[in-house]
Amino acid sequence: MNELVKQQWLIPFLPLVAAAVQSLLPRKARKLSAGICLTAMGASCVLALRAFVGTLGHHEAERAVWNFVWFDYGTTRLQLGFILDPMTAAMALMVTFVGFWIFVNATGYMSDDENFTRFFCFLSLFAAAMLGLVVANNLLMLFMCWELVGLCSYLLIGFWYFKPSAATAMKKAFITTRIGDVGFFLGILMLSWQAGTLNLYDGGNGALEQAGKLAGLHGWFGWSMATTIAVLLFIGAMGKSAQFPLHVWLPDAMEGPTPVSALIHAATMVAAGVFMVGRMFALFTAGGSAEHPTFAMDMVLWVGCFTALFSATIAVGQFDIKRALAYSTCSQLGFMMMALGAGGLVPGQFHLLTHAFFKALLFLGSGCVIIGTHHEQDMRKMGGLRKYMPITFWCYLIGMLALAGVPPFAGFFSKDEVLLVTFQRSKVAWGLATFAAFLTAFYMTRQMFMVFAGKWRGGHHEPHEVRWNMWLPIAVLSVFAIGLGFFGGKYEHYLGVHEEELHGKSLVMGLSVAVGAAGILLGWLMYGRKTMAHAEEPDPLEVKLGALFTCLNRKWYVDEFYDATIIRATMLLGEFWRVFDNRVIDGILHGIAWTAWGVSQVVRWVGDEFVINGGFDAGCEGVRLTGREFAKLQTGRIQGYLRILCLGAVILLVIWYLK
Amino acid sequence: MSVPLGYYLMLGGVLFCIGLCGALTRKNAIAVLMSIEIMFNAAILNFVVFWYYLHNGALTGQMFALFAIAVAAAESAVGLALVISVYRHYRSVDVDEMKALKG
Amino acid sequence: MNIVFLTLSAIMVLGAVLAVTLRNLVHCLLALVVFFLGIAGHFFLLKADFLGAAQILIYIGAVAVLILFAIMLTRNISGTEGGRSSLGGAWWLGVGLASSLAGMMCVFVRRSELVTKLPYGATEEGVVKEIGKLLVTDWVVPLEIMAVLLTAALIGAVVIALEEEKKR
Amino acid sequence: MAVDPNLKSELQKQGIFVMPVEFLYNWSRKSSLWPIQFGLACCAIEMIAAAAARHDMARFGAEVFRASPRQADLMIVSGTVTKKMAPQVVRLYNQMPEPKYVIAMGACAISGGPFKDGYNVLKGVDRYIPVDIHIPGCPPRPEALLHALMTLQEKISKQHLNEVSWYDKNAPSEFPVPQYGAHDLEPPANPKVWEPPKK
Amino acid sequence: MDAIYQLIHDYCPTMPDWLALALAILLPIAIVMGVFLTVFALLTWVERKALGRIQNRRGPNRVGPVGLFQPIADGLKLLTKEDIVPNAADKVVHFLAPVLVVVPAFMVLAVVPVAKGFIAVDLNIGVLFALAVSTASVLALFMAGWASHNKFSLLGAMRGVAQVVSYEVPMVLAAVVVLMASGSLSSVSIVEAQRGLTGWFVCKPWGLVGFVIFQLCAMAEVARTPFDLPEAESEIVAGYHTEYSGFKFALFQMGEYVAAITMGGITVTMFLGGYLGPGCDLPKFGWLISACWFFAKLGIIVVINIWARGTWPRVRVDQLLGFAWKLLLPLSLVNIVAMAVWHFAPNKLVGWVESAVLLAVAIVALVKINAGQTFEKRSYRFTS
Amino acid sequence: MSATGIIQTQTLEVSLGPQHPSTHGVFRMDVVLDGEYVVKLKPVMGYLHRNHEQLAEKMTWLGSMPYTDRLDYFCSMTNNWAYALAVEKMTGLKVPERAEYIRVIMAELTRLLNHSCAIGFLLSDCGAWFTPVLYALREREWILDFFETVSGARMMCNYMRFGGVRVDLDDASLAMARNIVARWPAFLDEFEKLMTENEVLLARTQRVGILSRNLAINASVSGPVARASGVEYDIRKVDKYGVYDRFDFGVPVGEAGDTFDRYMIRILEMREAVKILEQALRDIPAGPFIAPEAKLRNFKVPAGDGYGRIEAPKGELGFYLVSEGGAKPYRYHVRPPSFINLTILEDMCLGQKVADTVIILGSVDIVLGEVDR
Repeated sequence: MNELVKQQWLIPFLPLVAAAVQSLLPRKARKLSAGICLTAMGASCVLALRAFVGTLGHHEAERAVWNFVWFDYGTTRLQLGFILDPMTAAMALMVTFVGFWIFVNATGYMSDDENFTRFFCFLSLFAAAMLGLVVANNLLMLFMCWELVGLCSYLLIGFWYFKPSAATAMKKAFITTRIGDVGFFLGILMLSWQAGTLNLYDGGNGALEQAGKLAGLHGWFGWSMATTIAVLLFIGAMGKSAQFPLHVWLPDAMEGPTPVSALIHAATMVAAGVFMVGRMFALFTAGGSAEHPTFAMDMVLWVGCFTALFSATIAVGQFDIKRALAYSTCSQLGFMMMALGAGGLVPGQFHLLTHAFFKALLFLGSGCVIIGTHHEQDMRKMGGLRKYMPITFWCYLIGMLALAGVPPFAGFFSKDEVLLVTFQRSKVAWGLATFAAFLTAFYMTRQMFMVFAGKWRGGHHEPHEVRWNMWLPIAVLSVFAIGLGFFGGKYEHYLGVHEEELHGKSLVMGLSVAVGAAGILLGWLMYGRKTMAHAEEPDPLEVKLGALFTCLNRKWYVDEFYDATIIRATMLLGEFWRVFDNRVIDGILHGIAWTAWGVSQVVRWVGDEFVINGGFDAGCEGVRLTGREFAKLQTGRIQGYLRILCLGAVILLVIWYLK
Repeated sequence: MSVPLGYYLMLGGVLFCIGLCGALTRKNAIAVLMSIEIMFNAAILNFVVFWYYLHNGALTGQMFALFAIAVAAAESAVGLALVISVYRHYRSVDVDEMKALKG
Repeated sequence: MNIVFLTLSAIMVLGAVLAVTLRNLVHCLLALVVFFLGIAGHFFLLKADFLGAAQILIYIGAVAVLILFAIMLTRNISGTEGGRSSLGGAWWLGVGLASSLAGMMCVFVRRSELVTKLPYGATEEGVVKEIGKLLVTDWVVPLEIMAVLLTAALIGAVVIALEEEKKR
Repeated sequence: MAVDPNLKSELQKQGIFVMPVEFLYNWSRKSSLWPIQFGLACCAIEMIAAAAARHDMARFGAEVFRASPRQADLMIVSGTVTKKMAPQVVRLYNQMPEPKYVIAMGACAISGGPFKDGYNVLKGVDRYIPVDIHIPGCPPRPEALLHALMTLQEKISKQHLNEVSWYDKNAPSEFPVPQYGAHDLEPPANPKVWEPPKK
Repeated sequence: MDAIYQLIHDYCPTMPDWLALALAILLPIAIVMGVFLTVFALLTWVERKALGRIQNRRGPNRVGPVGLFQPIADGLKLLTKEDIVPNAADKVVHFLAPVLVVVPAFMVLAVVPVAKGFIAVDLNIGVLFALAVSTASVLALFMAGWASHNKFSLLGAMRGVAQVVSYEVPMVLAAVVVLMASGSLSSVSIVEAQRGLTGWFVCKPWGLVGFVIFQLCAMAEVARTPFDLPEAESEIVAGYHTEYSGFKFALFQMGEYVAAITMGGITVTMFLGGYLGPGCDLPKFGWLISACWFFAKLGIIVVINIWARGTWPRVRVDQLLGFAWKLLLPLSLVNIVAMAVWHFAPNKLVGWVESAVLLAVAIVALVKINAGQTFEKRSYRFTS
Repeated sequence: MSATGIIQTQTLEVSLGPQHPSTHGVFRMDVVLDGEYVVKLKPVMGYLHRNHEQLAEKMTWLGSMPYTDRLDYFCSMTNNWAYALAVEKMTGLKVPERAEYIRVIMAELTRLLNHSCAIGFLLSDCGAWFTPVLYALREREWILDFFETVSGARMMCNYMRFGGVRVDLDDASLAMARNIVARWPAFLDEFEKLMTENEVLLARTQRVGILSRNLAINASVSGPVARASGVEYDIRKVDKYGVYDRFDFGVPVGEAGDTFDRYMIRILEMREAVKILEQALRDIPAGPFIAPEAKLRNFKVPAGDGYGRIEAPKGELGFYLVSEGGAKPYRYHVRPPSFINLTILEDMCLGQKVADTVIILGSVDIVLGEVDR
């Protein structure tokens, strides 16, 4: 394991090289480009698998780190490092594996895009950044990769930048996550200041190993220093993992190509936040206990809980197939956060893993659907695809069941654990989450029926099954969506966290199964019994809920709210300053000028015109001449500047000499 | 070799200033570039001199000189490409005439 | 004082002065080559053989030729600057500034305690090998960056020089 | 410096040899006559034939045909010199470094040959440049050229350092290049090298 | 150098130290220069004779026994020829150029180990020095062309500069292989690294390819046919030395030939085992035998040069540069990889096979890529 | 705009010739170069204007015969023949069969001689350091020996007469000719081994100096140059003058019309010429070698005009003669193939490199005596 960690850098490096090579390839080299990316990703996957296998034999929460000096100036040295522990290994394996299949899918999805190589370049870079983030043993490197992930998401969301909506979405994603990053960066700075290092683990000197010490220091608002830093870091995670209120970018990110959505929503970007919280878990818990958790933990819990429920409700009211999935992602991320906030590192991380598989499956499936239906995204205009796209249907069904938490699919186990651990902490949160789980089952059922059941509502173009390179990935992923849940118990063991026996296991499990069943049943009742006949028909739910449905459909008007408050306020502030500048400052200046003019008038009128005027004229002339002379310095001629530079040097030397 | 360090430093300084003088006075952009090469070389000479006199044992001075030579090569390549490009705009390589910011 | 040092230095200074004063650009270039050779000679004197060879290879073999091509491409073949003066407007200012700077530098060198410093025992053998080893161990990152820089400069130079063609 | 034969023999008696220097000088010139690669007309082909396998001028060290007049010693005027070409021929001759020799090859080069009546044909190249060897024939056989070459070598080996023209300050180093005048080439001939035959 | 110094000291103890030192420095240089000047003179004769053979002629045979004194006659004649400096020429540069052509050619000689233990200066950067100094000839070439103020000269000079600069790159890359194999830049160490029955680098796949590349580049570098574009007679009269006469021209010729010889010497040193050969280690006459070996190998290289000159037409300038950049450069890069493969191979045989296969594939691929656009098979119809 | 399209540079005006190693005599090309590329080419002729036509108008009919030798000084035999043909047409002289055979033998030997030297010079222009020329000249000597045996002169044979030839061929000279013909294929094989299989030569000549078929026809280019461009035009086949209709031979025609084709066409024509020679030397009949009614003195040509043309090695060589019935021609005009072929030089050279112009000129195969007359 100590040897393996020295090769961790290869995992992000290979996709990075692939990206670099891509950037030099001509546009026409599509096959070559895809081949390079897939090879690099596959090789990374193999390496990750090796690292994973290397961590398997160890039963303790063992980690190997490898730090090195990046560069040092004076007494400060900046270190970077790589880590290999079970969490990293599992995460890296997931990212590379899911990423690989997303890449495969993308070769099909993007097959007729003219910027194919550019797309794969960005995709590779994205994967590289995410992998770098995963293997980093250093907040600095983590932050660099974190920002790189943000940049790549920006590039990829706006891949079709010629669409105005995509251009807007890319900016939105970038700016929104940037808001979170401010917090994150502040947290890093404070950590660096307080702990003196940014290494996470460094043989007892790492930042996380000093968490206990940090918990003893005083921070802001009466929190301990550890909590303060944790809260700041969590703000970053909120941005990246799309937690309320910074969730608004995620659904808009659907403007990117579907493989990008899959990558963002399953394997990489949103996972980064959850992963980071998991990684910094020691800092979040430091100073608290099971009975009296820290503020940071509470914050994570409640933000997660609220996001889970809030997004789930929105997802119910969406018609765009990808948008519904996007809100579902938001909701699931809320689940993960909630689990972490409840102190359940293992359930949170485990749900992250299982979710990655089935959400990637669902997104790629939706991509297949979109391709199969000739770039149609509105679920109302689909229907009956089961006949036309049987493979996609079955895979999608597996994904849907996994997300809905139906046993024995992967989602059931992980979600069950999430609920269980939440149950320990707060019955209220648990209740809300259970309701969110019910909604999850409901909207997924709704989606299934709208898309696959009934008959084709999309018009003349008959849908068709997609090519093998698109359905193969979802088929592979669906295998994992079925089977991964059984490793839940093992995963806990593998992560090396021994949690005490939890009570209420059977109640929670039973209830969650029941809730899931109820959701599916309700979905069937509303959408399955009588499928939509044509696209213009109103949604059954809309009939029932009326205005509330519109509200859900418009995402609880959050965007509008932001427009009305923050953006408006910013605009107003800008306008205010403009007016202030125009009126007040200019007014003062004008006033001075007018006053001076007036005074001068008086003086001229009153005083001796010749004496004063003569002197004044001379002064003015002097100023004008000086100005003209100095203006000559600003000639645009480099040599002139160089001369002045040189003159300055000579003068400085003379001064020094005389001193 | 019994030349004290000071002479080398003075030599380097004088050479640098000759180059500087050229860079300040020549009108021809290529001549300016050549003058800059002289300045570069004077600096590189100082690297080696300091290595030889002060840091014997470690090769940092030589390494630096090596890298500086490489950078200078790159610099002259780009610089001359710029000169050629500018020449196409103005049909002249007179630096005094290159004062407009747009081509 | 060493005769070799003095001779070399005199040649170099002469070369440098000629390089910045001669009117014919090709003559300037040839003077510059003399200057480069002088620098290489100094490198040999200072027991930096490898650098000396590199200096000849890069500066005379590459940079001088590059300048040559630039001269050829930018003016009439003969390389003269026509009837006008080769010096810019305020040439006296430049000369004055540069010479005063040189004077100040010499004064400061004289004042410092380095002025009489003599070299440590010089290492001669195995320096090349050592440089080679250092380049791929301790200095590998700068080396790589240098490689990237050179590539970028190459591509950049080509792009800049080709720029015009694209517009047409 | 003129060394008269008496003084020379006197010196030789005392053990001082002037001869070898002159001998070496002449020997080197005669064994290394590099012709200028320059053909005018029919005779040029025979000149090439003389350099070719059967005749092989190379045996005399004279196969190094130089394209640049600056590096040649021998000009073989091989063929008709027209009035358009005459200035170039003279110019080429002027461009050759001393000591230089001229072989006028063929009837045309000597006198205009069969084309003597043509309005555009120069009646002999020796009107403008000093010719060392004339080869008659139309065209001369390669053997004739070889013979001319050997004759030239003999001539060279008889030259004396104190008599050769190229160390003579007064001897012309450049011959006037004829220009087209109103009717004909101006001047019609170079009086230094040619005088019109007395009628 | 030390040995000679010791020798002088032993035989003539009264000689002042500085004189002995000066002698010790100058003697090897003088000997090497003398030897190579003789070789140069011989080479011109050999070339004319060999060209004659190739062309069914006899070649010079009137001057001295079998024409052996021909070079002397040529030299004397050129020495006594008038020296013409054109009016329009740049006098100083015009004068300096031929000198500068000869100087680097001779400077390279300093690092060629002619015999066992006999080298003018055993620099520890020997090969790099040789390559660096030989570049300097570019400038001389350009100076000659530019100073003559003749369009043909200028064209020739520009061609020469472009050619030498282009061929410098694959040449250095081809030399890198040898440096990798011997782990040294010193020419003596390189020779010593080639001991053994198949120790010559040319006997290895990468060495063979490197040898061919280096040889081609060396021919281009010294502008020998088929790469003699800077002085292409049929196109630009005499190229950069069109305006040179007399002894300056002789200097150009000398520079060219000496450069050819020294380049051959470097080739021999780097790839053909230098002075190594059976008997070169004998205690008494080892140095003589080794010198014979060296010159024998050099002779082969020189004959190859002449042979190429007698039979090949000249390539065109774009083909010339294309050949360097499109074929030699990639090939030399592959060659470096092949050398690395060889180096890291578990045993000799595997290394042999691997690098040979790699190079064979590269050569075939490169030739295919480059030749596809050049040659085509033609057929002609006959009408009757 | 530069021809290279990369970096715009100053153009360079270079005058190739009149003394230049590769202009095949005294010919001058004013070339404007952009770097190495030719952007403008102006041929300047007249450096060998020897007043041939003017002199002939002052000369008796037969008196011009030696002058025709000096037109294309490689091919005196064919020049003689073309002139004789024109006069024979005007006078209606009947040439005996043996004389026709002798003429064919001489003409085809001349073709061998000319083509081998032309190719040799072409390759020498490529920079092959004279080796191919000297190989060609080595073989040429054999033919010249034969000519000398027959006519008394190596180059300027002055062999044909109106109505026949001057001297008969005896058995010894016929054996000599057979010998030459027998060894020629071997020489060609050797030559091709040296040249056609040479990659540098292929690279230098293929796709260089392409002459399109249309331009070739429009510029009335003839001979191997036209045939290399795909023009199936050979006067031996078209006019069937002499006894050419009795021989079995093909006329090689190329496709691409580039320098390589012009080279190969000459090689193939030599092989065909060898075939003709073998047939002619085999079938040569006995009989008079000159028409009995032909007289050498007081030769007069009836008033009128006539045009005689043959397929000279370089192309269509024609003599247009006008007679007033006197002892001298009233008008004497030569249609020289070299001159006409030279007119397309600029079209072939533009955009090529300066090194290419040299070999393009070489591949056109001109002789200045014929160009300038």
